[in-house]
Amino acid sequence: MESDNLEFILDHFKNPRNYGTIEDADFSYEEGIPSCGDVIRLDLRIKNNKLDDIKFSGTGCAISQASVSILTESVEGMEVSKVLSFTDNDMLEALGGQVSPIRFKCALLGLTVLKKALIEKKSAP
Amino acid sequence: MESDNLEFILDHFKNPRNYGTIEDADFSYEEGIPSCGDVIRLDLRIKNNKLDDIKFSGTGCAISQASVSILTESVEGMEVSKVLSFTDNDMLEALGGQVSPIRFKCALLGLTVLKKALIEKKSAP
Amino acid sequence: MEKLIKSATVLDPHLIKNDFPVFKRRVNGKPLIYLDNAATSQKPESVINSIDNYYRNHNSNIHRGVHTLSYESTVMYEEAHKKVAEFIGAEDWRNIIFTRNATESINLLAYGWGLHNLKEGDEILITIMEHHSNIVPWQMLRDLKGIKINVLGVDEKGNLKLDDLPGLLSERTKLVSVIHASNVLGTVNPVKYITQEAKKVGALVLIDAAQSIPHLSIDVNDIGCDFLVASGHKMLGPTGIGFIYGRTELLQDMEPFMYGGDMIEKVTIEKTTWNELPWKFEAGTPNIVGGIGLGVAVDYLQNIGLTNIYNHEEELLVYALEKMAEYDWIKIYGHKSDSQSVGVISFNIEGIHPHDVAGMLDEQGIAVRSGHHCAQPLMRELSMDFAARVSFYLYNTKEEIDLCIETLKKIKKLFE
Amino acid sequence: MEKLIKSATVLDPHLIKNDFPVFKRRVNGKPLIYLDNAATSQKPESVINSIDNYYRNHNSNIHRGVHTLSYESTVMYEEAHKKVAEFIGAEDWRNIIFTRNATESINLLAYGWGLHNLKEGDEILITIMEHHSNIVPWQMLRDLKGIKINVLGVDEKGNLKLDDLPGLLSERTKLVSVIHASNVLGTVNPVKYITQEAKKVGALVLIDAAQSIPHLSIDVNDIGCDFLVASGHKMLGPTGIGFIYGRTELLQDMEPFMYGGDMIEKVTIEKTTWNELPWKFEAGTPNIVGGIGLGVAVDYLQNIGLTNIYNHEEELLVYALEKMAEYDWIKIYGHKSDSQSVGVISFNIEGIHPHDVAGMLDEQGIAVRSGHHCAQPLMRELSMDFAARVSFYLYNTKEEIDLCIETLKKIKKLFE
Ligand SMILES: Cc1ncc(COP(=O)(O)O)c(C=O)c1O
Ligand SMILES: Cc1ncc(COP(=O)(O)O)c(C=O)c1O
Repeated sequence: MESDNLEFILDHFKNPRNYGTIEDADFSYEEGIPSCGDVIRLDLRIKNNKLDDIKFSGTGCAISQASVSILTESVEGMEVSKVLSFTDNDMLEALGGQVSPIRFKCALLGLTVLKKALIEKKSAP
Repeated sequence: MESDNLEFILDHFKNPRNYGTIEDADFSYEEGIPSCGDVIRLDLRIKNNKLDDIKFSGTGCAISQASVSILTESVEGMEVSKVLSFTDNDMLEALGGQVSPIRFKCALLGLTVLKKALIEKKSAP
Repeated sequence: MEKLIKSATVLDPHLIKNDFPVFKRRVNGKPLIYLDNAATSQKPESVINSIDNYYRNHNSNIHRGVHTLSYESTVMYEEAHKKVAEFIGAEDWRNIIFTRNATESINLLAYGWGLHNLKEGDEILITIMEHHSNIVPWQMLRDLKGIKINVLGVDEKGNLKLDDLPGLLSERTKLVSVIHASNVLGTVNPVKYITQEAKKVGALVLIDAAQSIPHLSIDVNDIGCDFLVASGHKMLGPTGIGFIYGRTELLQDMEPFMYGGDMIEKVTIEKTTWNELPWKFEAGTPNIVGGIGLGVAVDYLQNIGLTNIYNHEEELLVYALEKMAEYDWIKIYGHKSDSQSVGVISFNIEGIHPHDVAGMLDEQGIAVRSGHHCAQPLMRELSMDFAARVSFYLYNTKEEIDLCIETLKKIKKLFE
Repeated sequence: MEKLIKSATVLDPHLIKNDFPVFKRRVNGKPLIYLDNAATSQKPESVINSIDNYYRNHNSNIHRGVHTLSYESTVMYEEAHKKVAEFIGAEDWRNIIFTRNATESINLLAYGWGLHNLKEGDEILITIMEHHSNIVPWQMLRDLKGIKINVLGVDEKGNLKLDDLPGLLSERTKLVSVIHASNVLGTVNPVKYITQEAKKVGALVLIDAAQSIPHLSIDVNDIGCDFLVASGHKMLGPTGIGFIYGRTELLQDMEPFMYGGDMIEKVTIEKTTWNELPWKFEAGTPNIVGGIGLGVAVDYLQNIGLTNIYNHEEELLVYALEKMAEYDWIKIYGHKSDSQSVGVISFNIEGIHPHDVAGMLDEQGIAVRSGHHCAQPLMRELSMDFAARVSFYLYNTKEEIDLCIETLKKIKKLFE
């Protein structure tokens, strides 16, 4: 990883954006990778089919935690359908395109959880 | 195998010496190699601690059957203790020393059965 | 023109031999003629090199860390599952479980599925044609669980008595486990038809493809089977690797077979939960290099083309059968009907034990098998007990068959 | 003079590295520093070549015919059993059963011995230090047979609470199954003492030597155990091969595990009888090349000498522990008493997830492991859950440890 990219990621790890919970969240979703111990919890509020507010909490490695932080910035205010078409590649690019394939699993955890949350919400009554 | 050695072995296979049974045998013993289907039965008569008479019957490959035939010729009249010290190498030499290691199992079957028979007899009451 | 097109699709075994380093080997001073392919196949340079390359450049444990070698190993090993999945038309690579060999594959199913799902009175249907590995695991279950083993017989031609099939199937039949191609007779059984019949009574179907997959194009969805097993070493792959294909729902519902590392999700002393497919069934450090080598073997087979391989072997088979038929002292088992067949011929020479036949062929550098071929019930049924066997693969030639038969003639003469 | 004698018996890891082709590999542009030996070891040229040579010159199935290649393969494969038997002081090569890995070895015993011999109320004793492969198979038996699993704990230093041992043993204890060296803490457990205690109540003893046999000289008769298991891939051998040592009477009395070819004597549809040892437990075509490669690995280890290897690793271990102790932000697990230990150090860096540690070490070409190390109960007991781990072997050097610690310092800094 180039060192400015590393700094960008570490900055998000040390100072996570959108960290916390939403009191009046429309829904919350939590998932992790048991073999890594990484866990991410998302609180979401949707208005007019847009992701009006998103907050996260969790534990895990720097890559996974920084990735969610960066992700929340990228998707906040986005239309739900657009979030669903946000690809793995989009996520990796948002991270600066420097993450090693070895860490893709960590880097993509947040996006996976977000999509699962939105799909579950959709199919809920 | 050199061709004259082969002829020696095939001759014993086609015209087995000491083939048959002993009416008044002191004891008989039968064993085989299940995975090959080879079976050898020995009838033995012992006098003055000597192998007074030995006859065999059985089925199997040319090497195993020729080997017993050759063996019976080698040990007939021999002292029992001498038979017990007849080695695998002695047997292979009696066969002309040309049998491939691949066929040692076949070549030594007769000797193994003979020794087992004598040992069993000894330990019998 | 027609001829040109035909020959363009037919493989040249002389060229193919160059890919297999073992053929530089001389046996008893003679060039090796390897006709024991039903026991195991030789390995192409590409497979041997993949092993070498793995140990020299990538060797590491899989799944177990975030370092480069471990990542590369994991990707290579998963990739091998994908290649096998595509090779047999499976939907997903997670439907492929790597085992040591076909034998372990069947045992995995006997324990993981059978031990936990079968109960007294249940029935399993096999055929008398089975390899021991598709008989003895079910006997273990019979003794442990009180199930019944039904057996579909063969006729005097060596074909399954398909007319008896419906009578042997009932709603008590929980599994039909059938050999695809016989390792003794070469007969290829109509597994698609058998599967359809089995499905009528709701039985699961397991296909033992150990002898078919090296030689025939296989599509698990076309057959319609629930499980299919095979061994890597018979299909140009390394020793110590085999596989199971299984339908997703079945694999998901099944209990694990072996227990330990990699197959777990979470372990406490009180309770353990399982990892996802296929890892749930691959406990401990797998034969990583075996899996990778098998993937390369599949590449090689697909490159040559299974149809080409089959056609070539068919040509050898017809040629050998015709030649051997010229001598009435050669007794050939099976091959009496026009059913499909792979390149396997079991035979005996009047008055000569097959060990002597094989031993004397070996002195001329010709490797054939002799024995009971791990199929004693079939051999007994056909009153053969022991036999010699030649079995062909893509690198064999008509010249080799000629040499083999010439040598058989000399052997026969010696014993006269 | 004294120094000269000493240095003559101590191995030179720089020279040894030349025997291991993987060290020509660069990772992320840096020379590979491989500190993940507890997961798997690298392979010397001689082992790699033995595999290559086998496929190029001898490849064939074993036991199955009377041709030259088959004979050579059979002899080579049996010879490998002999080498392993001698390596651990077993009386006879037939006491060695080849399996895929330590995990399969334990499962073989759980099924072949446990499933048929244990009954409700029987007890098994393990320790909290076990690898998952010595926990989960017994849970399977607990659920199937209603046995009880007792667990010997560890103290805060990471040593077994040996004082609790007598209280956990009774005539209900049928098996004591103990890890010899911990893959997390490096602790070498007093297996000889434990065996003696177990024998007092008539329990059988199984030693999981997966992490000890690569590093320590082992003599099964000295330990007095009934079974011992290990993995080839951790002791310089190929993937896909492991073994069980078992006492003759026990192996003879045990039921087989897997059923199929080669493990049988005679098969009818009604009844089957078993082959002699060790084949009774090696069903189907084995990992022939794996066995042969393991034999060559044993040759290599004996050539270098286990004492030399142990002394070298001890030196590295002491060196690394001292260096790491200089930094209070490195938390080391275990290594707090003077009990014997192999070269394994699990650690964490304050505030940094071990994945990040391992990932950033990897960028400098340094391979370490991070995770739960397949020993979740122990990790939970020591409140560590996840950790990074360095583990040494004969080719590691002090310079590599220096570089590793320098990099740890940089990582720590980045996260500040
Ligand atoms: C102590 C111990 N036992 C057993 C095993 C399992 O070995 P394998 O994965 O080769 O079956 C390991 C490997 O990590 C181990 O460290
Ligand atoms: C039809 C059939 N099934 C199963 C097997 C068992 O294969 P393996 O020994 O590789 O487990 C064989 C091998 O001879 C076979 O021919």
